Amino acid sequence: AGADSESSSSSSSQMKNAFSNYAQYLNDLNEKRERVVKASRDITMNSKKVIFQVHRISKHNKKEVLEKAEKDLAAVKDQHVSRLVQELQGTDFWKLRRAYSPGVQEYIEAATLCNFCKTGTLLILDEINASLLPLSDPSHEPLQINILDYLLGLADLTGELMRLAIGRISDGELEYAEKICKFVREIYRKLTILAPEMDESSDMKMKMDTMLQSVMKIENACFSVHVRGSEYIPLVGSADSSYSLIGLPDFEQ
Amino acid sequence: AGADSESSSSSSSQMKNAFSNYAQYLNDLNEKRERVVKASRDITMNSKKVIFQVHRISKHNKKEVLEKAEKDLAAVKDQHVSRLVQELQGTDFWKLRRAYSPGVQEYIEAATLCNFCKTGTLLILDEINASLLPLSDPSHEPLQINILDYLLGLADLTGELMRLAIGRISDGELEYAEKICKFVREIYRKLTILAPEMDESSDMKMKMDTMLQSVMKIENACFSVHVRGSEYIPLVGSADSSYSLIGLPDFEQ
Amino acid sequence: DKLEKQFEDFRHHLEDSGNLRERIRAVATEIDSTTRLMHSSLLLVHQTRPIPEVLEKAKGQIDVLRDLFSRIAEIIRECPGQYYRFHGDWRSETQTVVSLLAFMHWLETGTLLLHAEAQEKLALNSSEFGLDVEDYLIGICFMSNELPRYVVNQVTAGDYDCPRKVLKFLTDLHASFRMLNLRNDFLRKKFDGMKYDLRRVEEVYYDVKIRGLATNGELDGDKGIKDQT
Amino acid sequence: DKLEKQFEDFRHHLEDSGNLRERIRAVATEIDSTTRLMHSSLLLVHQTRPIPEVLEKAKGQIDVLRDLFSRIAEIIRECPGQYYRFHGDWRSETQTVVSLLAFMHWLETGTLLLHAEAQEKLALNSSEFGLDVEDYLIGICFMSNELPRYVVNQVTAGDYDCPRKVLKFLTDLHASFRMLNLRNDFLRKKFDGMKYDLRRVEEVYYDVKIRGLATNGELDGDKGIKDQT
Amino acid sequence: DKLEKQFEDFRHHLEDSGNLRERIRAVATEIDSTTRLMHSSLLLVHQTRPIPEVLEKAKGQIDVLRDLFSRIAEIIRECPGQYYRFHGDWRSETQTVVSLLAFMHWLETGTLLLHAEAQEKLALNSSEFGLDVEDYLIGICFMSNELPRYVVNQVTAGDYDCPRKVLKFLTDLHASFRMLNLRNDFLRKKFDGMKYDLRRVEEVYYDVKIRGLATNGELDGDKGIKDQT
Amino acid sequence: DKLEKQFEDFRHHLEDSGNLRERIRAVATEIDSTTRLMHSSLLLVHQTRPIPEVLEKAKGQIDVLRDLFSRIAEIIRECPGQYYRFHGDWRSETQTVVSLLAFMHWLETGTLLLHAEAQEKLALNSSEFGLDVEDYLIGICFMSNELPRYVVNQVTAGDYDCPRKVLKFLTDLHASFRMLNLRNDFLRKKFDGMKYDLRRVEEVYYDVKIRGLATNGELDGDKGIKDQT
Amino acid sequence: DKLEKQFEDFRHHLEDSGNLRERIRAVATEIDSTTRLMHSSLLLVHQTRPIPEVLEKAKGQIDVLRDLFSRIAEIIRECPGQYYRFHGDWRSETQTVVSLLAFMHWLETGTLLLHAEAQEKLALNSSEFGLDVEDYLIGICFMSNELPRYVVNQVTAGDYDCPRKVLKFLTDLHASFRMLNLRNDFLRKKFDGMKYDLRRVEEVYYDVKIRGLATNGELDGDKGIKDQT
Amino acid sequence: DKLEKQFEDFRHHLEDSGNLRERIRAVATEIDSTTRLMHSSLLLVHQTRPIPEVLEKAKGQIDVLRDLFSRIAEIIRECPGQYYRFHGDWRSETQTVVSLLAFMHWLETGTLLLHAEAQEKLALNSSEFGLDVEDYLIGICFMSNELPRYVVNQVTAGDYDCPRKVLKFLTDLHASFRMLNLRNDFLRKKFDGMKYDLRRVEEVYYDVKIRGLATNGELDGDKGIKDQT
Ligand SMILES: [Mn+2]
Ligand SMILES: [Mn+2]
Repeated sequence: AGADSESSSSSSSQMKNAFSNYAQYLNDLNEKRERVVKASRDITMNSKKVIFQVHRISKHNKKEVLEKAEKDLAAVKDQHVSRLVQELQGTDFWKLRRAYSPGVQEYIEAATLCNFCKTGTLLILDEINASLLPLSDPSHEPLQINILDYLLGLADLTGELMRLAIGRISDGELEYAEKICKFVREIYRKLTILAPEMDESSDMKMKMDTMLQSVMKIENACFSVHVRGSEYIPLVGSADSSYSLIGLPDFEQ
Repeated sequence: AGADSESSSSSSSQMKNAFSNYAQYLNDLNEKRERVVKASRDITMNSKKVIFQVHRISKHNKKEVLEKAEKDLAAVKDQHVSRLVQELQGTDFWKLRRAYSPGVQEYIEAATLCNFCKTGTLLILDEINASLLPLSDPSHEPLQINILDYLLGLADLTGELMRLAIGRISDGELEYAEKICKFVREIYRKLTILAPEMDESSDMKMKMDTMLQSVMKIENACFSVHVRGSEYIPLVGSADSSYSLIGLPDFEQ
Repeated sequence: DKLEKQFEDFRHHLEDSGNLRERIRAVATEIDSTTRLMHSSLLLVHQTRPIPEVLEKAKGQIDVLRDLFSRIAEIIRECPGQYYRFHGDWRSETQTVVSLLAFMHWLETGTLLLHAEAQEKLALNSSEFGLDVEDYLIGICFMSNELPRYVVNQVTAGDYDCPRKVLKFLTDLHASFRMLNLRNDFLRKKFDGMKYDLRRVEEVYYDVKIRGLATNGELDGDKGIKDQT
Repeated sequence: DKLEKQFEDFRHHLEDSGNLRERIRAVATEIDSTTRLMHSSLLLVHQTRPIPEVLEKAKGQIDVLRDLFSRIAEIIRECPGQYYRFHGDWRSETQTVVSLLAFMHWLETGTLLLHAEAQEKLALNSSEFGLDVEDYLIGICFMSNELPRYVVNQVTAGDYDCPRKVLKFLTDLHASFRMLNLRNDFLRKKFDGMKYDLRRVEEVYYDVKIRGLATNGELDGDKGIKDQT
Repeated sequence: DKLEKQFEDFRHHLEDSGNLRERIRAVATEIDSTTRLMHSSLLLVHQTRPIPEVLEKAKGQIDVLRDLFSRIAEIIRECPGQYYRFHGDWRSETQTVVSLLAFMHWLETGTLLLHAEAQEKLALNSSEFGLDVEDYLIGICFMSNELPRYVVNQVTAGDYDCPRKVLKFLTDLHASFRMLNLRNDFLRKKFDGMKYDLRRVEEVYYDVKIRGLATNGELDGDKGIKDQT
Repeated sequence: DKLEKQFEDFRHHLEDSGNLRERIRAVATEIDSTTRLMHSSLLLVHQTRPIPEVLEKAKGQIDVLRDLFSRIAEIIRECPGQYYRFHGDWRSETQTVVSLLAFMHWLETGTLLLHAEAQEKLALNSSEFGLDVEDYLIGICFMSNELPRYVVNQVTAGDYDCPRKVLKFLTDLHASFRMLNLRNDFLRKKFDGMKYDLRRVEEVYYDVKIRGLATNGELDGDKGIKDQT
Repeated sequence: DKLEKQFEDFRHHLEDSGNLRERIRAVATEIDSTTRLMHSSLLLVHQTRPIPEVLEKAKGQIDVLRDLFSRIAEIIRECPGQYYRFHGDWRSETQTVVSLLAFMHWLETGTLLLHAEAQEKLALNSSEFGLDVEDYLIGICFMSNELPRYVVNQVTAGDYDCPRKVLKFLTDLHASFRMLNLRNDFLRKKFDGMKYDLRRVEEVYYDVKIRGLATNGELDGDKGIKDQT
Repeated sequence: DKLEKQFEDFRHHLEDSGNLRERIRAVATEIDSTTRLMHSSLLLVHQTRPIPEVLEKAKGQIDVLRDLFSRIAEIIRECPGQYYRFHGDWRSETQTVVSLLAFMHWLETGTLLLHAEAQEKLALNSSEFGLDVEDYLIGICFMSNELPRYVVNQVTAGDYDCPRKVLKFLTDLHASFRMLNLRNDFLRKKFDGMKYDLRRVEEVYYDVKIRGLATNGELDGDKGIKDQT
């Protein structure tokens, strides 16, 4: 019985030892996750500020507003996205994806929004990833945003573009709004094909519904302006060169 | 324009015609479904009565109780299950399964319960289906209960067996309860393998959980009687020939 | 013993039907991919591309669909009488197919794709492997959901006669559906949704009419959506 | 243009990973079937069949499992670094595997199957394709859920020493788990459930003890569940 | 003994009220079918068919309703004082009946169908088997929900005076409802919804007015919707 | 005008029934307080205070209850035929009253308080303002829930005859309930719970029996719980 | 003993705070009635009654409100430091009060009722019993919801300058709110709704502008809504 | 201008309270960690380790708690009168603290930790930053939930006098709680749960008593749980 008692208590202490290893593993992992989550939150917060800044755009201040937005965006990348580089080496890139994905998506949203306002085109993932290369020193694998986060960010972009379009219509820039409308429709069309193929596609499915709502909000706004505009023309004639569909002064300046 | 108007109104009347066909189809289908649902309800109600009857069993009245139950069960088959025969020809057997499945499951429950009480064994599907053959006249395909409904009925059977076991324990028939316990465990074990392979297995998954609860209730009851019984023996000695674990008079007579 | 034998038989049976189901699901997934391609092409209609161009690409997929359905039919032929046992495994995809075919048909002809016509397009055959009537009807409801968006975008693109035509079509369709005695099920729910489409199209027509933009084609003398193509 | 190219590339990428996922899921389904067979054999332990006999059949499946895991490892080798991208596709099955192996191990030795031992049994290798620690821990929680039922049935079968042993084991296990700093996640929830197992075993031990049925083995001088075999 | 006797009595009592409830539900289902027919006919009003024609068909069903309600009354007469015990079994159908009758009455006269008038139309009698006041009020709320759609379609059809009349009617109705001190229940929720109807009608009136389409009939000197027929 | 007059009437009507409801709720709240006092007194039975002493205090409240019910009856008399309109406002309290009265009655006589006796105790009258049968039955179920605890505590206090008596009583009661064809509602759920009470009492009876502690009074020749006092 | 004494104290404590809460709720209910009266009066603004007349009746209630708030303040004074313990019991009513006062203030002056002004009107005092900032902000959001309807009805009644003024006001208000860093709570949700009010007012302004109906008052040089009265 | 100034102020106000809330939450999280350590130590009592040893480790954490509460108090001192505005941010942690302190106190003395004593232990002060009475009561309910398990394990370990003592304690505690007029809230729900603890302890006492294991100490002459240590 003495031997048994020993073996039992030794098996019990073996268990304790093993569990202190597991505890160490979990603590390390949790701390790393905590750091990644914090970085992600900072990326989110600051990307949101960039988006906010873009929405300050008006007919007359485009250049200044976008310059500031781009400067801020670069700061987000250098100060916060960079924090992810050493954390996401090896399998951690995928293991901790949930922890950083919200931040990265918001960053994508901000980056693609800025780029659209500037160039009217979609910033592609390769370009974004190229811009991240300088963040890594040679000893690390470079941080490369994955397709899924890029697409999820793109889905949210359409919501911001909807707000932008509504704002532009208020500001009289109907053609700009129509350009947005086309662009967003095209993204929606592209994602229609890709969405169901994505990992854990249920998130994306919800985003697709929201995206369709956004597309339709833009379309309805364009419709509204169009039918209202149809009444305008007979009144003032097309000779009016200062023609603006709404032409409100820019309150937001 | 006249021709167009004609073609339009003719297309509109074509649509109306087509829809009156669809309406006819849906009405026929709904009426048939209604009849099947009614038959299913009657089967359920009367099968439940059979089950109720079985639960009136006690140490002393076994034979009479079971004879009555079997007679009633035969009546369910002849009067109500028979009503399904001409309705479920061809593809309707599967199309209307939802409409009759509850009744058939309850019938399975009643039939297997009776059979277990009488023989202590499981009534198999082939035997049940053989007993249904006389219901069909030669012009019809015979009605053959499908595996899924059989298995679903079996899952419910364990709930009834649990009640039976508890009742038997109250009545002092501990060995009978233990026999039930073994039987139910075996069914549970068998279904563990089959359940996930079944069509629409989520229903069955829930039933499996309930079944495990039932198994454990029987086990706990047996445990309870066992440890209580352990106290009994030292008190009265094993010489007591009228030994009964509880030995309550049978109130339910 | 016979008990063991029974459960052994059951296991084989369920494995067999499990395999069958998997094969069906594989085809259904392909149907899904195909309809996504078609849908994506058809979405161009909202960007007011010429209808024939829009339809062309989508039409190219109908052959693919026909082939896929024939593959399901073949699988089902292995288990006669069990069409409805496995129906759930392809029905939602089929409803989408119907909605797309019906939308295309309406764009082309201004009329409703009938059940028989839908079967024909898919080379289905009621006596063997047909198109379930309820799936057809649900698909039609889905199609109706597309119309308000279409009308809005057409008006924006300057087609002021579109609301009138669509309103006429939807009103007739809605009235036809009201002839059906629907149970309290999925189809009923979808049909209940159609009234919001109708209301939205009425509002668009109202917006156009009140601004004097609608051409004065009478609702009765409708010439169909096809005229515009 | 580059936009089209990007989305085209994406489609290929997603199709590839979709295929990979499907191949993994197929293996995971096989793991599931295997564990169901094992589980079904192990359930005989509640009918107090001799443990060696019960274990024998279940042990026969370990080789199968080992093989299945090596197949997943092979698939994952095609996409280095993406172990955790697809982890969700086999983790729930893996947790079940751990719970069964740990239950068998405990029946045999009366001790806890450690993480390293579990990897060994499955011929896994932390540096290449290892057993995730959290999956291991969740599997252990599942195993704990089996114990109350086991104790009840053992007592019914006349083994009055079993509750004491199991209580000792569970108490130690529970204390070990408390060393972990758990986040508010699935593992935490499963661990929280372990206290009900502990409580139930305490109650069974109480029922046995109060009736003087328990042998007077001291809790400290526990000799392990293995003795009974 | 007394105990047995009591439970025997209870069994009869419960069976009797079960039967009664079933008979009531059967009639309620018939009321439901009838109102669906009426509703179908009335929907034509949105397609601007002449009101008398639309009303004629719907009116034909009032006799049927009267008969059905008399059958419920008869059943209730079997259990004096228990009207409200079974009230839940026919109330939702009754609310629909009220909404249809009130809509028809408004189309014909431009005025609100009063509670007493509704009872009269259905040949009900407060002292025996009356129309519950809350059911009446809920029915009126349902009717109000139809008005925005009606106004939109009337304007589309060129009746520019309709919004003014409806606005006047709804404003008065809304003000009348505001006099009531509603509890926080279903009726309150329905009434809260009425303000959206009001707002929509105001918007249509605005659309008409701003375009100078409104006739200059004063809101005060309203002569009722009936004029238009 | 008539419209205004109608809504004025409605306002009065709704205010009146609102007030009525409030008055009823106020009385119901008092019933609640009274039953809580009674319940508090009766709980001492578990601490094995002599039954007469325990009952005395509780009995003192019956007059209060009678008075409170007569106040509700009076209120209801103001709106003849509307008993069931307001029934929901006092029913849960009434069920508690029944459960307490029945428990007291059983402690005193060992028999079930019949519906008629309950009405009598509360001075109710079926023809005017009676005790709803379902409320009575639910109250009885609540009473049954107290019995296992009572039995356990009585045995602890040395009353070994109690389990036999309670078992007999509960068995008969359970059998009586089984005669009823219950709908799938609250009452059914409560009744389903009764079987656990029965099982627990059986266990205690068994515990006492095997120790030879039970007196050999036959279950059939039960002389009521009152003997023990 | 001490235990009894403690629970005796608690009983008093809980009863006291229960009473306090009830007294507060009673006053809150009165606030609710008063605001409903005010709201009813203010609704006439949509029927374009002259603003001074509309305001007069509503203003008469401010004294009542002041009195009611002083009663809550008095109650709260009995339990210093516990303002926020009971805050939930009057906050929703207070938000409504703010929305009405702010609407009235805006009708009169064309400017936003500031927090300090709101406190003043209600004779509240931040240092003793103040108006919670979040309640104030939520009330302002509620007020904004009324403005689109007001604008529509004003234009209908021929006041073409109203949209410009309201648009200026709402734009400024919206910009001010955007300065705040709102948590993801009720206030944030209410604020998010404000942008729809803004959009609707923009549309009306546009409608008026394109018809040359808008006066050419500059948006910057706004002179307040009061001019129109 | 004033508007801008006001919203600037609000921004500061909202940010300040956001920061404050975050600081409180940080301390609350530390309290949570500390109580988890204490709880872990106290759990050993179920393994029948000597009470003084068990308590020693847990007691070591009380200083830590005291310090943490003083930090919250300090934060709250920055916003006088707003204790209850932020109360929700630390109350659940406080309830756990109370439950642990009360359990320790009971193990040591066999008596209930009074509210004043709890405050003392945590160096709190009603006049500045006290322990909310409801939090105290909820904590006591949580403690009661631990007792059945404790009793079961004590009996298993051979302490047959424990059930009697605990039963006496719980009965008194339950009776004390019944004096309180609880609202229908969280505390009420927790208190309702206490009756299950009581019932379970009664059952254990019954088990011990019926087997003649209970010592014949009278319930009245209880000398506290402390004796056993
Ligand atoms: Mn965004
Ligand atoms: Mn059953």
